[in-house]
Amino acid sequence: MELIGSATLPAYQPAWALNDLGAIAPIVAVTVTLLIGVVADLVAPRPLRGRLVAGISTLGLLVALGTAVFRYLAGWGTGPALAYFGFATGDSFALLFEMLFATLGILTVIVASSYVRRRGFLESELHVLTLAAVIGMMVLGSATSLVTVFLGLETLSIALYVACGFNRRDRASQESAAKYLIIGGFASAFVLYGMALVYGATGSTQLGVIASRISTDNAGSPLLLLGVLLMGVGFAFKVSAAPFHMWTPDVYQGAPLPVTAFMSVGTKAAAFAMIIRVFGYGLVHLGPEWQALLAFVAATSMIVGNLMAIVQSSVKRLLAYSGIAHAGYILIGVIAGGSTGIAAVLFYLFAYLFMNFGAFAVVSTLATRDSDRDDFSDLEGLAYRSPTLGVLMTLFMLSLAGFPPLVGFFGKLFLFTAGVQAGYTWLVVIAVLASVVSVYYYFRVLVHVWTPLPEARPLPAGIRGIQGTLWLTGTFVVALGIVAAPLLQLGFSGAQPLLTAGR
Amino acid sequence: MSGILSLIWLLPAAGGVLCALLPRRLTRVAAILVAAGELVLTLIVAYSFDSSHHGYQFVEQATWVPQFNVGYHLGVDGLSVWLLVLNALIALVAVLATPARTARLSSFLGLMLLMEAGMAGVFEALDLVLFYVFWEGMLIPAYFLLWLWGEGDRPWYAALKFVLYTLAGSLLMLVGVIGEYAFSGAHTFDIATLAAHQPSPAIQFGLFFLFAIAFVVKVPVFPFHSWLPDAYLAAPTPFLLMFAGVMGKTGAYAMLRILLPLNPQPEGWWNWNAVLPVLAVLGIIWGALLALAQRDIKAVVAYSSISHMGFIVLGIFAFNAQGQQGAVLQMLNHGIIIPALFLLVAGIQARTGTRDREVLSDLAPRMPVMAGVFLIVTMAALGLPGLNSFVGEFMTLLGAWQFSPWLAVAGAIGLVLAPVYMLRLFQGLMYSRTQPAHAPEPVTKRTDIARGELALLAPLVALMFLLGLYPYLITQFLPALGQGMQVLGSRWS
Amino acid sequence: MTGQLAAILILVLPALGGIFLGGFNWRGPRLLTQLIGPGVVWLAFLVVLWLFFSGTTGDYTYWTWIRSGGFSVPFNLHVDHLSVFMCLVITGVGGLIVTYAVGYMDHETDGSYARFFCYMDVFVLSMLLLVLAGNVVFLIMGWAGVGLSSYLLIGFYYWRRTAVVAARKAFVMNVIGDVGMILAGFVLFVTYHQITYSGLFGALGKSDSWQLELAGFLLLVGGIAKSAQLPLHTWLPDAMEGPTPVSALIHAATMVTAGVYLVARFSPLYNVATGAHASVAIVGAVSALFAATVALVQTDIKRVLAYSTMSQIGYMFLAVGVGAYSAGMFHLLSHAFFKALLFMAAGNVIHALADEQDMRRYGGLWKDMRTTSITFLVGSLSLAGIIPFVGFFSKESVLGEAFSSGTALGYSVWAIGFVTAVLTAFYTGRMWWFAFVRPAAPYRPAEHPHEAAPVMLVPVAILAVLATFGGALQTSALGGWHLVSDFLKPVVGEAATQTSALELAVTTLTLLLAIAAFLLARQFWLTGAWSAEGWRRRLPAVTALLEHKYYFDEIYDAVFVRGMDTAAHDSERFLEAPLIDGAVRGVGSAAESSASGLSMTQSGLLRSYLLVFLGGAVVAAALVLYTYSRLVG
Amino acid sequence: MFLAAGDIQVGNETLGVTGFLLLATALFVLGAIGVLIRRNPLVMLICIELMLNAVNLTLVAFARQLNNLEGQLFALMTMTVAAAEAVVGLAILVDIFRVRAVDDVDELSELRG
Amino acid sequence: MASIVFYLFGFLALAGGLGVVLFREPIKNVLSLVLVMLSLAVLFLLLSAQFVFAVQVIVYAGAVMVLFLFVVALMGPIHEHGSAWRTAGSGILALVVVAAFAGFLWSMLSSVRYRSPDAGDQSLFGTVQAIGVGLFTTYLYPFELTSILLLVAAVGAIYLSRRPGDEPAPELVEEPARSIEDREVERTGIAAS
Repeated sequence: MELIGSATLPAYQPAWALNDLGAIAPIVAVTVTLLIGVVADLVAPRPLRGRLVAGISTLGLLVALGTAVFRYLAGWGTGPALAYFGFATGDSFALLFEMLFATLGILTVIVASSYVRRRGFLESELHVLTLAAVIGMMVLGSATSLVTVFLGLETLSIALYVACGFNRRDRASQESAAKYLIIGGFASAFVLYGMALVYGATGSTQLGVIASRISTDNAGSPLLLLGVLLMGVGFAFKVSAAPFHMWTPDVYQGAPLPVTAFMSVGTKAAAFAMIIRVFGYGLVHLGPEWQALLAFVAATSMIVGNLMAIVQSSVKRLLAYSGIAHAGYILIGVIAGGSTGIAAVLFYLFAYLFMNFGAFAVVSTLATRDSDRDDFSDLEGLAYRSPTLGVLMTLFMLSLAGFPPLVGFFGKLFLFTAGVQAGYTWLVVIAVLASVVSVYYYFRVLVHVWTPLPEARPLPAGIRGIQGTLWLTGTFVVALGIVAAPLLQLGFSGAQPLLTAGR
Repeated sequence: MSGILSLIWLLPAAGGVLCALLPRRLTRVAAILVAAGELVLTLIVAYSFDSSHHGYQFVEQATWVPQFNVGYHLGVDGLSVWLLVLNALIALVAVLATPARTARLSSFLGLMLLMEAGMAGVFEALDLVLFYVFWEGMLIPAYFLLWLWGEGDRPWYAALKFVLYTLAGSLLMLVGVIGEYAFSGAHTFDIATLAAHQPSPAIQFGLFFLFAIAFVVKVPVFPFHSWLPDAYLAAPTPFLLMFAGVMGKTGAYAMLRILLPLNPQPEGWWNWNAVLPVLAVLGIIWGALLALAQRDIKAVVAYSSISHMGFIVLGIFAFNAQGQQGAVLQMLNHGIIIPALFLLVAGIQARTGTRDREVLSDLAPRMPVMAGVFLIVTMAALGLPGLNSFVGEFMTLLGAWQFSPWLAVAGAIGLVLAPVYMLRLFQGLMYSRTQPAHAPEPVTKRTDIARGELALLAPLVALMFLLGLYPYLITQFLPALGQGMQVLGSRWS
Repeated sequence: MTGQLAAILILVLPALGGIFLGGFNWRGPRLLTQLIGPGVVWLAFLVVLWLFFSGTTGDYTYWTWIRSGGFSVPFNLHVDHLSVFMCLVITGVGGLIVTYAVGYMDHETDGSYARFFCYMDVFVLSMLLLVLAGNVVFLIMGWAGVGLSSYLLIGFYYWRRTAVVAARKAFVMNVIGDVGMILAGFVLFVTYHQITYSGLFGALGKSDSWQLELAGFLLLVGGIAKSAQLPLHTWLPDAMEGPTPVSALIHAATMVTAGVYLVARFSPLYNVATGAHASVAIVGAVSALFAATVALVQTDIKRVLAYSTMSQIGYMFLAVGVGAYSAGMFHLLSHAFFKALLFMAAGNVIHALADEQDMRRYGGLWKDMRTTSITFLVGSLSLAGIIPFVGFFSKESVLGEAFSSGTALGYSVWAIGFVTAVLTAFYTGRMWWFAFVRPAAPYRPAEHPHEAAPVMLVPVAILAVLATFGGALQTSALGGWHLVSDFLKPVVGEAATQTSALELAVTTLTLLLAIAAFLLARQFWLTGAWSAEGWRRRLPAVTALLEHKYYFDEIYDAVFVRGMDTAAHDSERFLEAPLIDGAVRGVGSAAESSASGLSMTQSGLLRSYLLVFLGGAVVAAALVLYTYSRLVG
Repeated sequence: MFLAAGDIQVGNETLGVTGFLLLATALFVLGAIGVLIRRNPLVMLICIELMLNAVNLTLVAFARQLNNLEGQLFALMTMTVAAAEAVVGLAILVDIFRVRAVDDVDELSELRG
Repeated sequence: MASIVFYLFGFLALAGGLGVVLFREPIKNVLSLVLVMLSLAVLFLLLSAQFVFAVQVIVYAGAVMVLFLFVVALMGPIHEHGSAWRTAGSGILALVVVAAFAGFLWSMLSSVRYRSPDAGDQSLFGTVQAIGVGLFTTYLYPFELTSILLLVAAVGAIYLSRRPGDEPAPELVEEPARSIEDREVERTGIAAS
């Protein structure tokens, strides 16, 4: 599937369709679900709409998840698995990310369904936007061309711009959307400009071709350096790494809670998929340059994120800063690269999915009609109001802080191991020292959760529905820590397709 | 017998979870049963331990994370077997010492058992990652116990200070752990394998620092001790027994198990092996000096603990059999004495409502038996020959003397200061400050030590005598410890 | 009975007694206490007698105490003539004193009574362990054990602040000695890789070395602390806060002489380490003189006796320091007799006079307490070294051997000893005339003090007999028997038994001067022919110096006690809080303040975010370019 | 006729592509400056459109220089994206505007810290 | 001729760009942007991109900018006041940063080494035919993605432009039955204390 120049354009052969559709099957599944959802939203009677769309979304995401798992297990992801003239792939790296996003989508739909009902929002639109964002993420995960990368990125972003402003009664939500929109558009322009320059330098948008062309001729072209710089800046923005992080706390805080939860995990994971594909695969021969850039970004993120988190009093905002710090940790794995580094990143992203989403999900149970109730004072005595939630929140916080034997610890262990092996010990040392700071604020959350209450306060009703979800994430946080090897093996298999091509 | 080591950490871990779920009236019995079962298990291990066999016994080995060669590798040798027993014993005492009226008793006991599990794991683990898992695993219950059940104005501060301080160390150790994996060339976390693949001295210099910082904070070694007074003062007594009695030993244990075998030649800009013994000696003197200045009796004991831990570290860094075996003895001794002291302090506080030395006096006539027990424990604590602490101090100093006589002499100053602060404490509490002409009337009110408390102290006191008169019981399990280290020690000058 | 069994039995008996008395929580019936307390000591005495008469010697190992690398310490007991000799003194004199205490402590409550005998038994146990121990480690254990019992017994009247403080002082000073012993043990082990006596003395060799000297000095530190020699003597006078039988047993007859035993025990070492050996003699001589001068002005009868004890032990040190081990041991024995006698007789007086110890409030005792007075006189004459009492023979053998050693050291210590002897007779005389013979003082606490009970009188009487005739054991100064030195010969070697005419003359001179001094005291203190007050006024500086015991206590208090307190508090105030803890807190607050500073940048203003974004891009650009240029070259 | 790699032939004239690139850069930077200094969120959005246009020029110029159609196709995609972004962006701004008249983006600073 | 066109429209584009940045009234900004777009369209033509030219003029400059105009009209006349930056310091900082960034871009781009062009027939380059074939063969996947993108944008825009107050009232959920939590409270007596 060599790239086609302007002169010789082969006709698309229908026989390829099955293969191509198969390669992006999870995306297709979610897209179909999205379409059904939109239609159902239009036709179903009003009181049923929300639940119906939620059900459809869950089902569709489950199908997507199943498809991805099936394809992975069938071994169809082991090769390059390119589709659509090399614009997409169904390789194991993509499949793993699709699994992650499908899972994230399911969790989000469940949590959001309960949340919007308590807050009195329209429901079906939120699910539709979630689905759209999931599509964008999956596209990013499976993109092998700069064009698809950009389109995935924009699909994801546009869906989230709207989702952030979903609470239209709330000035904070609006502010969040506006800020995200403007700064996101600004960053998109940078990414796009970088892509254009890389295209100019290599004559292709396809990552595999770019990689091989760079290796043969113009590795040091100023165009490529500029491309790395501009894309790197944009990518760093997307993973909310400092100093391109400043939107994160404001947007996270203003957005409705399930959106924040979804975004905190999903955007980050999708952006890392993108970084690894573009930098770790397409521009692998410019390693030193982008590694220097990302190392700077990683160090700044870990320091700034962790330091600023300690003065926060809103859980959402705190988790936003913690997310900045975590982006720094994960970047260590990206910088380290190789199978170890990429596997560690994949592992950590899954870990982050469960622990960070879980934390948000616990907080989401507190939401009432008038607000998200995400302030520390709202958490006061949570553990006595509901021991279940208290214990789960403790687990998530400990895992985020990197305490063994929870999954967060092993994630860090693998990332740091990759980093040290790649010679970035200084970065790892910064990471661990910053982690010490992080423990301070995670424990501050726990202090509030476990501070005895002067009087019993009941929890808002109607959170039964998501208790199962919470238990599930909690179980994963523990189980994937104690039995870390299988997930890590997934990570290694995901790294496999990126190592061979382009060299 | 295979599997018994897993059982040793699993039993309290599972028991802890169970206790946390049980209703209040059942939880105490359950916890006692678990702790007692644990003690029996460890005693079985100690009993069937083959002292003629060098190397690890009861080994359990399985792959854990094969991609990074992380193994689930457990085993005990003479170094760890008695520490396991100590852990189980002190845990049992601590569980028994937990008053039934404790708030949220189920959670308290559950966390205590979890902490016991963590410490048991630390003493068993032979894989660096596994070790680290247990190492941090014991920290979390400790944090909650210290914070939620702590005494004083701001237990949260003490708890947080303790956790952050120790974490700063142990996270750096994590880098060290990874460094061992990456730089030793062995690409494994297995301690025994790593000991056979030592990286160059320059790398050891760095790795040593990373490991040492974790251990010196945990022990703690001067000047990394400032979390200790806060934490000990805030700690609730049953927790404090384990906290002071066992947890500090994990740091010293790790020095012997990991720090020295893996990085015996940490030479870069300077030689770390020469730095630590000096800090140890400074700690001996510093702890003793500050113990003199305290008004709070708990603080006196806390600072005395710093002084005592200095002997342990000094012995370890003497690089010879006497020093290191003495250090092991001293770990056990301190693990017996300090819980006893804190039990007594708690008993006094419970009866008088204060811990202020300036206020307390004349207790001996009111509680003669407690005075007697306190005296024995005091004597043990100040290193009276014939009681257990003397053995450890003698051996560590003997080791240190061979390493560098000046260090031993300086350390011996601690021996002189110990009676000063311990006797001031004891006499100040027990005796009068005035000079009446006649003996005080015996107090008839039942203020003396309770039968239950005495039962808790009795085994500890018995051990003080036993280990003082027959320390070979312990050291016969350690014939190899410290042998062949002289080469390293002689570098120091 | 084998030696192995006998040796351990000697230890087990008092141990059982102590455990029994202590284990009853001091609640046993008084009769039981009375039987067991002294009983176990007498039983031990019987066993020792068996050892003595059967002539059993040997080195008996019981169990391995520790083995660590090359360091192997058994629990072994070393039974030879020296240890049997000491055991005889300890259990014999000890038995008498413990029996005496049955009466003396009679007015205590049941609890205190049992406690007292428990402590006494523990002391006897420790002391026996000290002398029987077959290696340095167990020597140290016994050494510390007697320190502990001494501490307990000095502080026996725990409601008295002074007693408590005195006990602590004694303990801490003894620990300094212990540390010296421990370090000595280190030196010996590291040099010779031996820790048992038998192994060690076999390995010593015949040539001196710095290690030997160092070990000798360090051992001497232990001996000095325990035997209250300069400069670690200040605890002994304070130790008189304890009950009088304690003073008799521990602070006169047995424990304080442990230093002498130590030097004798390590005679193979000191015979080689000449420097350390000489310092033993010098310390002894100086201490003897020092204590005798202080004793001149003390008014508390027990303190006078305490300083005299220190002085007499100085003699013993002097003796063993010049190599006259058996003379030293003989003086130890004789001192045990007469000093225990003096203490117990003084105890009778104190008991009768409502615990009054100030001699200025005594007087008229010769009239009221005839028996006690006679015994006290016997003790006094013995202490003063007047023939034919035991003190004369032992002191003369000490001085004689020092004189006849013929070295400069020998002559100089003899000279000091000679002066001390005269002073001794003088202050002894002062006690006698001033406290006993003088008419009753106006403020004497008891109008009609009555004589002590038989249980207190009988042991005193026995000791009086021993003090009178004990000299017969070793009258070598007059060319008679030398049983003691014969007995000890296997351990400490041959003693000089020949007596030259010059030596005889010197001895006679000493004796005459002593008698003169004793009588001179009468002029001062009884007849008032020469007023003591006059001298006091004429030499105020000297008097003050002596009355303040050369200001040792004051200096120690200022330098060590208060110095340490200041150091402790200053360390906390100026180092621990601001620096060591402050650094930690500083890191915390630095993080917090930098966080609040950083959060100012998070102003909520979108355009500043964008600016930071672009600034970050510029930095990133610089980094990328830098990396690239470095790669290209 | 010889053509350097960076030149294109238009009619019978030769043009340097660099000129197009530099023009695009200038427009991009102008757009960035606009986003930085303007306060009206709507104008900021317009400036972002300007930046995207600059990129389009780059893409098309490279397509011509490389004789490779992909650049033009990419540019078309970009236009679509820009349009979608504009639609959503305007919707968000209008939504805000309904609640309060925001003519200064600095008023959107309730979330901070 | 071609270079004259390039310079002329290049200049117009720059002028429009300046207008976008500098005019204080949004309406003028929009119109300036239209100027830029049209100028660029001409340049596209110069670069043999006929189809892109058409789309730029019709869709972009036409439809999208009309949308902007509507919104500007909706918002009414707004005039920005005061200087752009509140403090001189931050203004200077902004200037420095932008200058540095621009300088960086400029210096890199003025020394570009170009890749040699692909071989191929130039006669079809940029025609509707070529573009059409490209879009429906190689660019099929991206093309479909744009459709999803537009759908999402539509859904989002529709949601945001609904009348506020359409939302349902929050469900009145029943008070939870006695749960484990309550029992815990009773058992530990935290509520009481």
